[in-house]
Amino acid sequence: LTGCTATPDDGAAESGPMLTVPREDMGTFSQNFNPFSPNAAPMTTQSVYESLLIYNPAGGDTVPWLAESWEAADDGLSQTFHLREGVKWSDGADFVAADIVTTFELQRELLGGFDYLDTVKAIDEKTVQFTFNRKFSPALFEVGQQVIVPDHIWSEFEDPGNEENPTPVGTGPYTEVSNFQTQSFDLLPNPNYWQPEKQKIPGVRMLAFAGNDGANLAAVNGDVDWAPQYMPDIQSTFVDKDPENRAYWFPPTGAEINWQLNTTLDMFADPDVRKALSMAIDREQIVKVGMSDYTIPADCTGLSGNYDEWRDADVVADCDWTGYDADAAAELLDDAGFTAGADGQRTTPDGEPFAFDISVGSTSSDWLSVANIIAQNLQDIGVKATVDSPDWAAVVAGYETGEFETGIVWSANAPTPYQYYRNIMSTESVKDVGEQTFDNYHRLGDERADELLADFAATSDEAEQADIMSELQRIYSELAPVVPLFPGPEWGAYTTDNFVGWPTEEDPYATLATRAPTTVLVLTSLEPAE
Amino acid sequence: MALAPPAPPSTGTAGPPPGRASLRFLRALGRNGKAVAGLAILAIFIALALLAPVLFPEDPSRIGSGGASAPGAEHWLGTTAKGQDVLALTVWGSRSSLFVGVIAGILATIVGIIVGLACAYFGKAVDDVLSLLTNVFLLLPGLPLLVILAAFMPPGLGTVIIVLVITGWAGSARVLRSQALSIRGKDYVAAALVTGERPLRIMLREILPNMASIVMTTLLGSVIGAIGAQAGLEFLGLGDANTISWGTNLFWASTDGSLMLGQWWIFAPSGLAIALVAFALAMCNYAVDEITNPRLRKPRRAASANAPTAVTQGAQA
Amino acid sequence: MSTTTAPPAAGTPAVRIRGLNKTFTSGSFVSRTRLRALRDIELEIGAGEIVALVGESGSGKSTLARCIARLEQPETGSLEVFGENVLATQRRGASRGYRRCVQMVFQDPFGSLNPTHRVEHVLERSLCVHGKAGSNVRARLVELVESVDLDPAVLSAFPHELSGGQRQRIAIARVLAVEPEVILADEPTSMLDVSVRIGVLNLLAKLRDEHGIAILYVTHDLASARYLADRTIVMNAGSMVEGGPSMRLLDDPQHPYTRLLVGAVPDPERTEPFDPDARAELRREIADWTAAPGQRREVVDAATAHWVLTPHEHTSRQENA
Amino acid sequence: MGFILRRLGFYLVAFWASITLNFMLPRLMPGDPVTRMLSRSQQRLDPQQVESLQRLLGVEGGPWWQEYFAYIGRVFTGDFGVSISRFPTPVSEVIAAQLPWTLLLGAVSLFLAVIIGNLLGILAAWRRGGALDSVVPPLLVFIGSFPYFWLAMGSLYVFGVALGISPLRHAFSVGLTPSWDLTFISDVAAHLILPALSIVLVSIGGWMLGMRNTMISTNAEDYILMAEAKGLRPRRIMFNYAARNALLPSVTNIGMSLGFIVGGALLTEVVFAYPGVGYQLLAAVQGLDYPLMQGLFLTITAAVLLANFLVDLVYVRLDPRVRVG
Amino acid sequence: MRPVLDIDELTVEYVSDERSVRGADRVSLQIAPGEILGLAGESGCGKSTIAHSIMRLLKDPARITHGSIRFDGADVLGMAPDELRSWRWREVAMVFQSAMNSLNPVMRIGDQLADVFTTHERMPKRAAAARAAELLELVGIPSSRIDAYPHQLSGGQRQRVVIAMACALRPRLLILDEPTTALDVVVQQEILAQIRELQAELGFAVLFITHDMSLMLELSDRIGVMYAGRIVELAPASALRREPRHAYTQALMGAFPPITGPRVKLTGLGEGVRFTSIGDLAEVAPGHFVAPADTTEAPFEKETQR
Ligand SMILES: Nc1ncnc2c1ncn2[C@@H]1O[C@H](COP(=O)(O)OP(=O)(O)OP(=O)(O)O)[C@@H](O)[C@H]1O
Ligand SMILES: Nc1ncnc2c1ncn2[C@@H]1O[C@H](COP(=O)(O)OP(=O)(O)OP(=O)(O)O)[C@@H](O)[C@H]1O
Ligand SMILES: [Mg+2]
Ligand SMILES: [Mg+2]
Ligand code: NI
Repeated sequence: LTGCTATPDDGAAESGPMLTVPREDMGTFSQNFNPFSPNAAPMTTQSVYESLLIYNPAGGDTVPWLAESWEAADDGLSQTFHLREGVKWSDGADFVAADIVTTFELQRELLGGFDYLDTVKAIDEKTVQFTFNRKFSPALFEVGQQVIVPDHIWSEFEDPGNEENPTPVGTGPYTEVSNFQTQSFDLLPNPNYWQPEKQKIPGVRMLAFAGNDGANLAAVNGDVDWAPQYMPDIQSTFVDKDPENRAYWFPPTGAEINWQLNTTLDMFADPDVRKALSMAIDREQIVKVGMSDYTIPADCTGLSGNYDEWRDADVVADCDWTGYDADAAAELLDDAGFTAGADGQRTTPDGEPFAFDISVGSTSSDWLSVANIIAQNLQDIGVKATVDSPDWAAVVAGYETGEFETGIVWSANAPTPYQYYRNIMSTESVKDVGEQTFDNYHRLGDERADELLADFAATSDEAEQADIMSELQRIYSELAPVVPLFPGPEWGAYTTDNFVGWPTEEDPYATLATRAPTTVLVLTSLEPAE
Repeated sequence: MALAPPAPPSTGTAGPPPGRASLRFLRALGRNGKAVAGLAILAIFIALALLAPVLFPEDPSRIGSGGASAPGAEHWLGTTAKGQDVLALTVWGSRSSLFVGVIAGILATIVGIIVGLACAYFGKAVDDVLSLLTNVFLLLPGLPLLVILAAFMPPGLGTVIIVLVITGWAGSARVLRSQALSIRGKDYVAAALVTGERPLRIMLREILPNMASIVMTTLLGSVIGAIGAQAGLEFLGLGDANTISWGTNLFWASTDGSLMLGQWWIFAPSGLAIALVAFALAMCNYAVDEITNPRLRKPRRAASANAPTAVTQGAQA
Repeated sequence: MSTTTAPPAAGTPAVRIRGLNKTFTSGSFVSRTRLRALRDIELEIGAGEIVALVGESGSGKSTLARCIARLEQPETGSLEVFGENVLATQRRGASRGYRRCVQMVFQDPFGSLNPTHRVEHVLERSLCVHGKAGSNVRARLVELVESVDLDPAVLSAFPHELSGGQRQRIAIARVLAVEPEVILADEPTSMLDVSVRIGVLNLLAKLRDEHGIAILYVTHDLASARYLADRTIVMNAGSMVEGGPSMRLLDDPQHPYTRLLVGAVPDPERTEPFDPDARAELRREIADWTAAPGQRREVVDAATAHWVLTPHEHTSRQENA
Repeated sequence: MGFILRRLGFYLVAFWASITLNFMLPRLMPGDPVTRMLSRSQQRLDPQQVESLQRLLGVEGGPWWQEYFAYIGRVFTGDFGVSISRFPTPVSEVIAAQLPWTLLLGAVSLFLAVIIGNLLGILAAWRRGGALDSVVPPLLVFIGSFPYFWLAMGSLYVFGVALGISPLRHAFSVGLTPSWDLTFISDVAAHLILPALSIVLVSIGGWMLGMRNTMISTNAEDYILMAEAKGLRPRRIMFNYAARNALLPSVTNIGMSLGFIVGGALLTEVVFAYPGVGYQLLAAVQGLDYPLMQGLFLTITAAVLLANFLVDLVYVRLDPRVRVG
Repeated sequence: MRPVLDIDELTVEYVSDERSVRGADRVSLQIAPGEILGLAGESGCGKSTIAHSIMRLLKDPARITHGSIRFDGADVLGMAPDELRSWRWREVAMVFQSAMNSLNPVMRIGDQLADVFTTHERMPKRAAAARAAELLELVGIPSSRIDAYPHQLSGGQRQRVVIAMACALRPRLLILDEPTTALDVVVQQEILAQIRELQAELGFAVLFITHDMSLMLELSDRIGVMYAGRIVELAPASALRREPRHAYTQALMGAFPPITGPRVKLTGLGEGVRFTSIGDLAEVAPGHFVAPADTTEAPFEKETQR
């Protein structure tokens, strides 16, 4: 039993160890570096392909990347990007505007989306112009964060959708696939990278894991440098083993996690009932026990940490329905006609027992705990909630057709809260029960919100946008369309054994996610430890 | 959920009329060390399962505030990461695990009996078709099938039971069929036919009672299989995470990373409980084997199989 | 069946079999083997007559008995019981009436009684199934066991508590409970202790004498056939090769196969040593005779009822009466 | 030969039954792979995007019977389509990459369990009531009573984490390139020890007891007595007379237990992050990846059937009685 | 002449938790060289028990609790396992109750025959095979069948193979434990003729066990009749036939209808008749020993049943 632990030793030995990163939800890899494939090998859109710009939710800043600068037309109906000079593909070809045109053609053909986009035009070698069929301010980030593929390669592919692209040509820092095994592979430096001074690490090595358990074990054992997955009691399992070098940072910048109530049901139609239910649940306990204290309770804006600069402190201060107050909740329910009987169980005004299911996918064990805590909290005020945990597909199928009672659900996460609020409050996204929808599962719309959202899309003026958002937050806080629970934390832990330069709370130049657009920022900032 | 204790062998579907035969069987069971040990362990678990609401009246799954704590005076087996009492979880877990195991085992055995009897009695085409089906099900890899089946049915004990029966009946059927087949060939079945007995009566009153011990062993075997398979399914997260059972306890132990945190007291009890119950059932099984096949019994003294006949000391006149 | 309730018409044989054939196929569809267990069986058993069926192992004796008991389905031929061709009238298995008329005693007394039932249950079932239980079942049961020379105490016993002879008597009692007209006894004594065999044979003789029951006695023991049966029929490889009154047939065997059998019966009186050459000659002859089965020929005259299946050259065709 | 042909016919029917079952099962599952994918990655897409994704993955289909015949046709040409959860990798490629590891793990653990278990059983039965016969079986039964995954996790933490003497994951060390040199093979062996051991430990008791019991019955056979009367040496009686015959039921059981081993390997693979079809199947099920699921299930079934057929061939060699039928 | 086998007061018990069964009870008998001694009696009377204890083949619950067995003067009960092993078959060979089961089904008969030579005479494999072929010819099976497996032979042929095996080392005593019960009369006769021929040629003594009195009378020189573990009568065959003394022997003789002569009604042994407290043998005529016996008419009585 010697020499069997996975010590990073290999061909790249002369330049030091590779940056070893686990992938906890892929038990095996297949050599597929097609960025349009939903199952591309990890790091395809982080280290191989790059986007025009990068939005950093942790710092709230936008980093120009393949585009040096951009500007919107005054009418808001077009956007022009000026591409960076000197960028080359890893095969040595120049990065040109045609690449962007091709990318968007492929993207729209293969994966759809961008319905507001009219044309993508190469003005010259280094300038592209996007024109829109309507004013749509969030477009900047959507378009800007699309990873770009080389035209000279992809226009040759016969069936780009089914292309496995085993030896990708990209602009990213580490593009050269090496030693590909189903359980691991290496990405070596791009010989033609446009920022060679930032390629300080010998390469990236991905390890496949069938689940959190294995990946955590690897992290604890010090076999990986970066641990972007949920880890129970990370302080004692991981950090305490080597406090000098190990650290974690879980900024609450993920998507907001909501408990949604099907508002087409009579019992959830009244905002006061929704607020009462919200007040009845102990978010502190949820966060502490259900989420291992890795995030923070939600406030009345329903905005995750991702949107901190949009958050209106007044709205937060003004409302109380996200604070735990069982007595107030009981009172509210009494007022709404949901009175308790002799056995302490509440009934709806119609005299039916106030009881419902909380749906949650069986594989999300943390959310299962959350649902269980909610059920317990509700039990305390005489509301009977049953946790129903079939497979996620069944849960989501129920959400989509509106045939559910309540459920835990994630929400949209984009650079601006536009999509988030649109999905939660616009009437446009409300579909009848039985009709399939992919947003607004809880089926609540408000005309005021529609108007505000349209205004937001139409303006690129940041101050104006902020005002609109404040107004939306106020409406949200008034309606309580869903019960916000907590922002999803962005998992991330690291060790400085081999590499330094990690993003931290003090230096939030990126999050510690390995699947986010910001990942490339980390890859280009790390350097070998002394 | 009412938990029925496994029927004592004499009143099972296949018991001979309460006469001397079954009494003798029971007495033999009482004298067999393996059976006594197995039954004792089973009795303890059944008692715990029945008494769970008395011993731990509170909802054992209630999520508390404090994190995991090691075994101590207050919590004999410690608490989980969610502050639940491990002992309570284990004791409550026995209800669902035993219930599912026993029910699925019984159902699988019943299916096995029906198939076995039908094969044996009707023979020919019925036998061909049914035994082909049995063999196909036997050859299909069980757990993968289980995983696929469990994934497409709504969660709940019912599903787990159905799935376990679907994948578990074939094993029983094969054994029972061959046994029934050999009994079918016995003259007393032909004699009953010649007497003019109806088919159903022949199957149930002539053939079945003579399979009692083999029904017992397959039943015990199916129960063991069902308990283990249920645990496996739940461990993979394919069971119903809301019921408390040994499998879900292990599922939670593993998702909460209790082993990595060195919290063995969360991980160990349910696994041990499964092992103990399976062990107890296996012991009963061997006891039944030994009673029906005296050769398997432990000889009074160790001897190699071809040792020459023992001669009592001083026998020679 | 009407014939069992009405007294059999005088002269109608209890069982009459014509041209019965039975073939076993074994193996699955890929490799099928066929075995002709019975070939053109012609047999009559008169009421109150014991007919012995002898022959070596595998000659088809049990198969014939099982066909008559309707435990096997022959392919062709007719089986008449008191004049009714039951193969034609009861295609889907035997009726209860038929069961009441024809009963069977099996070879293995250990195997023919279900170990889980008490003796009384076994006998009671026979009575109940055929509606013979009446008001006083107990008395009937006692009567039954006494008619087979057993003590009524056995009624509450399980089969394993009885000796082989006792068990076989119970098996006969179960058959008698139905008050059958025909009993098929398939080697009823071969598994019994030697000293009690004769008792069972005597019991069978008593049934014939006292109840007029027709009995087909299947055995491979020629001496017992000679002791018990009125007529004996010799079977070889699925065919009946010789038949006739037991004494006459065994004293004057005609067919080489019968001669072989008779010559092989252990007999302390025998003086001449075993002669392998004579044996080989006999076997050759058997092979010749069976290769071209011809017709039945009377040995002396029709009155003796002794016939033999001659090889093909013989042309005279005579039926045994 | 008849026996073999008959078995072959049986396997063909069994194979047909399993491919049909295999066709039906995924179609009974609720939900579709795209929403499943989104729910796993917690993304929100607009309806149009979902549609294009579905089109891209080829999820929609025609009437079932059309699909069925197309499917049967594809099965026999070995084309299982393209994996959804691993899109656009062909299913056959995914399986080809995984199968060898499962085969290795399954074969090694089966081999060890059968050999050791049967040997122990033979010895225990030969010395009835001896130490081996009284102590080992209950012990092995007890160990065998533990769930596969429990033992696997326990041993992983004890030997891998606490003692640090065994590798924690994967089939070979990261950075090694598969080849037939000594380093690689010994590395693979080192990685195989714990997973195989956990399966062996769980299954060995059954083999031992089964062998012991048949061996005891065999010991009572007349031909053993005859062999003894012949004055043969005990060793010869034990192996050539008793064990040779007692082995026959074991051989048939090997075939039957293959499915079981594959199942056990599934859990073991998850725990040890060992590559293999078992884990892949779980992932396919969770990702509603019909093509992969079908392909895997079929491969597993075909492998089990094939192995059973091989076992039959071996059986024919071992038992002269079935040779002529 | 010194007897080859001298059994004195042999008692074998089957010990079980509840009670012990005496399989053989103070059995004494001698077999002279070249003699055929028949042992008759019904099922369960202890015939096989005696045969097996001579070769010390009885298994666990069985104990020899009393008596002695001497083979040509050597004390069989005192032999060490290795000694016993080389003594078996070389001096005493045995044909078991059913030949169907006494051949290893997965070994070629040639190998099973050759085993005897390779073990006892340390013959090389090839020579052993040649001897095996010779042996087959000896019992009238073509030596080409040497590669056959037992199931490929008929019952009679299998029995012959076993007999050939038994004669392989020209033992001085051959024990035949119901060698023909499972066979047809025709085959049975041939086998017995074969045995008689071999005996004439090789001159071994035979212990012949059967329950068929006609067969026994035909074959044996002397006959012992057993009942419930005891010998109740021991006499030369002719004397026994003429004049059976013990009631049980008489019943046995009356259980076999003759194949010739007039039909007379026989009675056999009444159902449930048991003999209890069988005394020791006493000589009633030269060479004719009989045990005095009480006859108990014991019809069915549950508790007395085994
Ligand atoms: N169910 C069956 N399937 C196939 N072959 C059978 C079946 N029953 C009997 N046979 C065959 O039919 C032939 C006749 O069998 P049967 O039992 O009638 O012989 P038998 O004369 O009664 O012999 P025995 O004296 O041994 O009882 C035998 O060769 C036997 O192998
Ligand atoms: N293993 C055993 N355990 C207990 N009792 C036994 C055992 N073997 C034989 N006996 C008893 O010993 C007695 C003699 O048996 P044995 O086998 O010697 O009889 P047998 O004369 O050879 O009978 P058969 O003619 O049936 O072969 C019987 O009563 C039997 O019940
Ligand atoms: Mg027969
Ligand atoms: Mg015997
Ligand atoms: Ni009628």
